[in-house]
Amino acid sequence: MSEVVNVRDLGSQGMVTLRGDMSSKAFKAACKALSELAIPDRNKITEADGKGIVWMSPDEVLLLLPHADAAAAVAQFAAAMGAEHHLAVNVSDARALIAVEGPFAAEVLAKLTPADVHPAQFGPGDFRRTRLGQVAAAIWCVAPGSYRVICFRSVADYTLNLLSASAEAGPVRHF
Amino acid sequence: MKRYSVFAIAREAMRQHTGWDRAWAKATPKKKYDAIIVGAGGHGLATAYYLGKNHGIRNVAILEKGWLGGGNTGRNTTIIRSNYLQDPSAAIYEKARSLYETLSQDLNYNVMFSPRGVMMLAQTQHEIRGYQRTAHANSLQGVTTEFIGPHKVKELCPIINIDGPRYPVLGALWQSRGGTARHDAVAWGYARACSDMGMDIIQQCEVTGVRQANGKVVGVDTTQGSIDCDKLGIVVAGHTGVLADMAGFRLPVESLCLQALVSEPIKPCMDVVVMANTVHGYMSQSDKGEMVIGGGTDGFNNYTQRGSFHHIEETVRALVETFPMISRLKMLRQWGGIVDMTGDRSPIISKTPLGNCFVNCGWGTGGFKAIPGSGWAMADLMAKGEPGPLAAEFSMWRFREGKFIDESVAAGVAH
Amino acid sequence: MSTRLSTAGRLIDTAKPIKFSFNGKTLQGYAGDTLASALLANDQLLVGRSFKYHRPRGVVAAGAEEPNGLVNLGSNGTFEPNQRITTTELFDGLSATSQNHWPSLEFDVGSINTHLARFLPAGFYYKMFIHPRPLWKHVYEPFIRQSAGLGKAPKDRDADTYEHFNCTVDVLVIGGGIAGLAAAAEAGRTGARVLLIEQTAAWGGRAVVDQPTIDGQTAADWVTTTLAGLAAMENVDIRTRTMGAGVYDHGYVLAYERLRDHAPKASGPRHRLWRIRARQIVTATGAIERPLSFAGNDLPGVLLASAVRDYAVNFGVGIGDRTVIATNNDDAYRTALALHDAGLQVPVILDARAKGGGELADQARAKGIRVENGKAIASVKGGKRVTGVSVCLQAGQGAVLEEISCDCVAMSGGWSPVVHLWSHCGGKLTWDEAQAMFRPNNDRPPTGADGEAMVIAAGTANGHLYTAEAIADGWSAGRAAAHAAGFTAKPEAIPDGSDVPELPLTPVWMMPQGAGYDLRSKSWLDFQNDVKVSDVQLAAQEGFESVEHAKRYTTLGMATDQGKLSNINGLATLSGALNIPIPSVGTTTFRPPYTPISMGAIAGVARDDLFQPIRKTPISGWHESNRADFEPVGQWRRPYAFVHKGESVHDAVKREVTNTRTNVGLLDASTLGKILVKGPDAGRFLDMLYTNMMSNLAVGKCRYGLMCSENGFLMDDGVVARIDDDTWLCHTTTGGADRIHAWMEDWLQCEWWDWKVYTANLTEQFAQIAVVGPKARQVLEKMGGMDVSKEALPFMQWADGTIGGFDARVFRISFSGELSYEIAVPASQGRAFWDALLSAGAEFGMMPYGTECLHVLRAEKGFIMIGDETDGTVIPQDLNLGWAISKKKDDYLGKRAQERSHMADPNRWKLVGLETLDGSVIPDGAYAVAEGMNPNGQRNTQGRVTSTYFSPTLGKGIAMGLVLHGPDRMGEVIEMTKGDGTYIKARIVDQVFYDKAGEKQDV
Amino acid sequence: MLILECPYCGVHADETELAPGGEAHLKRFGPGSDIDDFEGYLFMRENPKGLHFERWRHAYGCGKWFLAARCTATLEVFGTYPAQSAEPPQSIKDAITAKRPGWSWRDFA
Repeated sequence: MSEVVNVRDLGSQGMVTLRGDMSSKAFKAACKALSELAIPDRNKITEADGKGIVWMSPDEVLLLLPHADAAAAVAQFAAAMGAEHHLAVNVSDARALIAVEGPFAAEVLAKLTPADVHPAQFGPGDFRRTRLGQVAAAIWCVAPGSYRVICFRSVADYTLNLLSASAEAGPVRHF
Repeated sequence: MKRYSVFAIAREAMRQHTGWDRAWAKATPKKKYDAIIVGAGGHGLATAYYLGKNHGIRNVAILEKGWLGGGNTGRNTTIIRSNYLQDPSAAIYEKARSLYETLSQDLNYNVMFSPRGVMMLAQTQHEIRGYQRTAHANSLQGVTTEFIGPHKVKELCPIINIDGPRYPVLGALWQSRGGTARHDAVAWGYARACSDMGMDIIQQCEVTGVRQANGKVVGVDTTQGSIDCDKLGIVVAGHTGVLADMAGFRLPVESLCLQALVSEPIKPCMDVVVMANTVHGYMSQSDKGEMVIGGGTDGFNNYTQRGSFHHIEETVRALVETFPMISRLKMLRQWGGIVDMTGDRSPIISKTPLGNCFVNCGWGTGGFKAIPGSGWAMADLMAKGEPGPLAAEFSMWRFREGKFIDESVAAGVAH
Repeated sequence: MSTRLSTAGRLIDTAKPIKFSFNGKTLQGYAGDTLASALLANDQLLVGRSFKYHRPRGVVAAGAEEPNGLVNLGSNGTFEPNQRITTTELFDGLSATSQNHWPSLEFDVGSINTHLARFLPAGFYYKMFIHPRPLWKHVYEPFIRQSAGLGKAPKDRDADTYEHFNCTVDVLVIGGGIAGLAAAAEAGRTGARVLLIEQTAAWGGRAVVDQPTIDGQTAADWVTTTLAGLAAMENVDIRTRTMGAGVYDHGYVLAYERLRDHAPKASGPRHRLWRIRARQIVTATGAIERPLSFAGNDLPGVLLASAVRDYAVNFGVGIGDRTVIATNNDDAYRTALALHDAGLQVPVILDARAKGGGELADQARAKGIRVENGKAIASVKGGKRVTGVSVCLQAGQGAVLEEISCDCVAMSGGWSPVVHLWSHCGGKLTWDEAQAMFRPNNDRPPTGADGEAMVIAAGTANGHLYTAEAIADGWSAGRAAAHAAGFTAKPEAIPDGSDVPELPLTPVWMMPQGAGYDLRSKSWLDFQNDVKVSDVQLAAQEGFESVEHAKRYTTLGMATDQGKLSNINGLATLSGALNIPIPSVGTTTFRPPYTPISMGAIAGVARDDLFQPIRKTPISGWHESNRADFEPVGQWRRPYAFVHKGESVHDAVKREVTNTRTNVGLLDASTLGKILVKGPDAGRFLDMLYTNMMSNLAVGKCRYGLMCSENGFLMDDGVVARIDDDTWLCHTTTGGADRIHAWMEDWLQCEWWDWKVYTANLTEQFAQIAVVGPKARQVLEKMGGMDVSKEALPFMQWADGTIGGFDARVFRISFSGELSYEIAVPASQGRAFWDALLSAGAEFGMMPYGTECLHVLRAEKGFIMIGDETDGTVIPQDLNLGWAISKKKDDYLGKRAQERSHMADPNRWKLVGLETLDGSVIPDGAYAVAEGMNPNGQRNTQGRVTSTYFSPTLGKGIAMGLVLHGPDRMGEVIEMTKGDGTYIKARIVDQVFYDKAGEKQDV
Repeated sequence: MLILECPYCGVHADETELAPGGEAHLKRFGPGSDIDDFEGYLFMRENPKGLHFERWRHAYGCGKWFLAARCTATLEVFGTYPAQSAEPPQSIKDAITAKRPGWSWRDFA
């Protein structure tokens, strides 16, 4: 079968949860300083050279960066925010990052999430927190046919197996 | 009224069944009744029946906005058990179960009570302890149950998968005299008996208002006119909130949609009722051969009798895991009913802020199994004006005192 | 006889013969056959037995409405009962057996019931089997169950797989007939996302059988052209073998795609359950022909007129050589013409209408077919198949005018639109007097989230039986749906269909009109459940007047076809018996699914290992490879004990306890909840959350805390550590982590939203390992790193540092009473740290221990466990935890509730220790009995055990329990239930059994 | 199967991505409060057959709590709004009035 969707664990990935008043100068500046990136609109992700910022909720972004840099980033953000109310924590080890890639990758996700991931609706840069099967997950589109999934580490095996089973079952040919 | 028997059938067969009269008489409202029961479901009809049978109060009308037995009585999974943890629950459910034992004879109507046995699976250490606790409690409550091991479970229910990879069956709480009954027959049997006592069952008669004078109920307004009464019993399950509103008081009750489904009929393969609370599913096989499956309740207020499909999905998923053989059976029909849930998920059989107005509600997912006991206790309350021992603990005011009757503590959930 | 005609069928490929077997007999069909058409081609008319009387049953329909043709299909892992043969596509090696008979289909002992029929009227079982009582359970019921039930129960695990698919579309069109195709094409043109699904394997519905002209082409050609057009549209997806199963609220639709039922050898899932969110739904689900109610209408060889036509045209199968046609409308004449063209005889068309048919009737006469107006079937002759009919006047009582021999009867009582999907979610119906049918009331459609219409019925499903109307209706439905979903396009020409004009039908609910009881009691309404006209009339006579009552009393429409053929005839019969108009009788509720769908498909991939998520700690791998005996805790699997070779689980627990008390033990505590709470108002927030004071906890220190619900009940506990000035780390129970985090967010977002507090659930960020036992410090010192001495890190304090090179946060807390360090390291290093501890600990006899050892250790020490000492009805005061309830605070969650009379009641049971006089272990769940009975005749109680274990340390049974006035009754002996009706004596003692002074944990 | 729009992230969330949280706009009564008030706060519910205001959490999403105005008899949704609202915003009230003139719910109308 030529059509194959590849599901793999991308291994260690630095992730830092940043909470605060996202409209504040300090917050924006701190994010910029850490990632060279602007805070994305809601349900979006901005990525560039190995770093990324994800809009998680009105008062929370997730910073993506090399695993080794996470701890330092936490300290740097805290310093930058000073007295301003905020929260910065390293959650790199609390989560797993999975790649879903191939011609019908979107359909593999659609077998498991109620979110509308039709390529016409969910394209590069689009991000969605949702449900895959019975677990919480965050998904985004890197490029057509290439998606990323973040889930909690404790259910990484379940999520991998679930995605793999859905991939092995083949395309639906709906999208 | 003609008695039902095999001889009556034979006699009628010879004359083309022209001799059967109405199961219950057609009735139009009288000006006044000693007691009016709102709601001709199982609980309402049973209340009327025991008002007549136990207390000699027969000038009674049962008002039904739709058709008798057309609510939850006709849309449940017909499970009968009394293996409850708390004393008040065990008392009323065991009263009901024991009345079911002879109900066909009492009503001269075969309600097909089938004491095939009910088992509640223990699939975690916590559930084992919970059900053992229930077994100990039952032994003091006069409820015959025992905690059995996985092999006895398999022996009683061969189609069960006792060593599933996720939740192996570690044991079960077994009530051998629990079982099922034909739900419609319960309503029809009570209705026939009530009618036989001269009570009026008035269908298609919706209550639109509750009339009161100096703190006491004096009658109701209905779509068939105003009717006076000395006493009023509100027994309308999911619609209790609506009636209470008319009567001018509030109840700690919320209405949710509970779902169920049946498979296509197959030859007998399961002779017990199995409830698996860890994975949330329960199943039995009807006399028709359908696998009768209970689903979950929506978490939001709903009066549509249409539940959300994901509950069906979760239940079927759990049961395919517990009974792998059902995977190739087909779901024939799914439906929903509106159940009324209280703050502690236990019922209310109580006086109300309105004099001579009594309420029986909050049975949640456990209504059918309680029908005879509930009717017995409610009739007692309405006749005497004060709750008897069966109803005493089920007051609508218990919540404000924190005096809960919480069954969820026994690892089990009520069904 | 029933045989394959020389005129090949539309759908079959005679070049591709297919072998299959029925009741062990090997037969041949062709590619494109259904199992039904293939059996009929082999003269296998008799296909099953009815539910109640075990009457011989033959195929009556050609589609999803078939009530009789149900078989056991396949074997072992692919066995499936109740497969409908009219919707089962033939495949090579198909093996089927008929159902509900013993010993054989031809000779069935159960058919004795048919001779007892007069003793088994509707509801007979409610009236008999009442006495004597025991016989019901042991004799009558088993007999009834055995004789009911149709197909065999599967035995084996399902060998196939299933999957789900979610999608969102603008317009979902259900039904691939000409109306559905027109709807999809028109909606597609607007650019809307369109999904068109058809339950069968072929497009075109009935039009391609009767071949009217559409846009100047034959219907078949129009369908081909239209499909090509749809296939070319990027925004349109079309699928056969996909049934619209149910319509739910807010545009949610279930569709059931049968991927491999027709090709079992192919790979991939067998069924796919589609969960569709549609902005608009078009139900173009067609119509179903109604049977006529005449005596013997249930005999094999009596079929719907349209079915007879389908088998002839689609499959080249003639059901009989001589077919008598009985009708009340013009459409059935098409069957006569089709049979005549196929070279089969039609001795007579019995048209119940006094004036008879129109143009089609003339065509029939022109071909020399005898047409009798105002005539009816008095009764059908035959046993296991039709041998003839006796003819009478429709207007009369059935006096026989003549007998006509035939081997097939084609009946048509008119058509009923398929309104199921329209009705599932609240769409209302209206009675169409002229066409004698319920059709959708377009003024009362199902409404969606916005309160606007979300379903549009189209074509024959909307009551438009003429081609021209149906296709135009489909076209405008597609256009309207797209528009409602926000899409429009310049209109193009409406497809133009042409029809032969027809005369109106005359409703015929009983044939003949004045049929007596003997005929009525042989006129079937529900073929599968054996419900006859006389049964419904009896129900009415006995007062079962609502359609729901009549249905339930007679079981009409409760068979596997859910009344697709019987419902309308049934309620017409009821309305006749009650002498009220049909619309006032009303219909029963339509419930999903349209036709039954497999449980496997509903479960989807969630089976075996994928049934539910299993949460794993970073150390789970080690547990699995080291003989851990697991127990499920929520979605986690925690080691209950590590069982060495030759040990029982009980031995293992004893060893683990003793070793931890004497040497050192190791516990994977990673599942414990770890929630970070930070902000200027964090202290104030925690003071509301916990019964204790947390705001005054010093940085670097730990404090045990309790959380109550607003009802006052104890719901979680754990150690809180003050990290810095505005940051606290709250430990929760394993089960509590997510619940408590959500609980915190609830209060922060919905009640105290002006408080400056952020929370983060860090449970999975860390692996947390407890090093427990007298030699714990030695192990850590050997590993080297931070100072873990009593001076540097006293009891109930924490510190950051490194241990053996690992970044670690160390808590000096103890749930065992021993010297204990709970060490958190980043999850990614958890396994390495665990291994390092094990090797460092080897010389000190370090052994890992499981949850049961943990329980015993804490019980020996008298520590409570949420879920054991608490059950949702216990308040901290019950557990003598008053010391953990701050007196300084004027509020915390649960405080008001605890002021209520029952909560403050001095007679609440309170926690104490319990030990049996003989050292044995009190059984789990035991109650303490008190004197006398309560008013309900239940034995009074005065307490219960909450935790009970064998203590290896003390060499005897120990327990904790809640006892009436317990703390004031030290030394008193009470009786506990053993569960077998006897009692065991237990003494009330201090709940702390080990190291009462608490010295060991503080060294 | 409900769909509700999360007012925070704008996602039209499927019911299975949401967690229901019961009746909205409850006033908390703490220590010393009148027993009737406390009982009302914890147990007494409007439970109307018709317009209702309720709490939902976008659990499989941004994690925020929000409020919804929904009809329990038809499941029609009139609108959703942030949990940090003492009462429904005027826009929601107007939307309800348009569909259910003369509506009232507790003190709102």
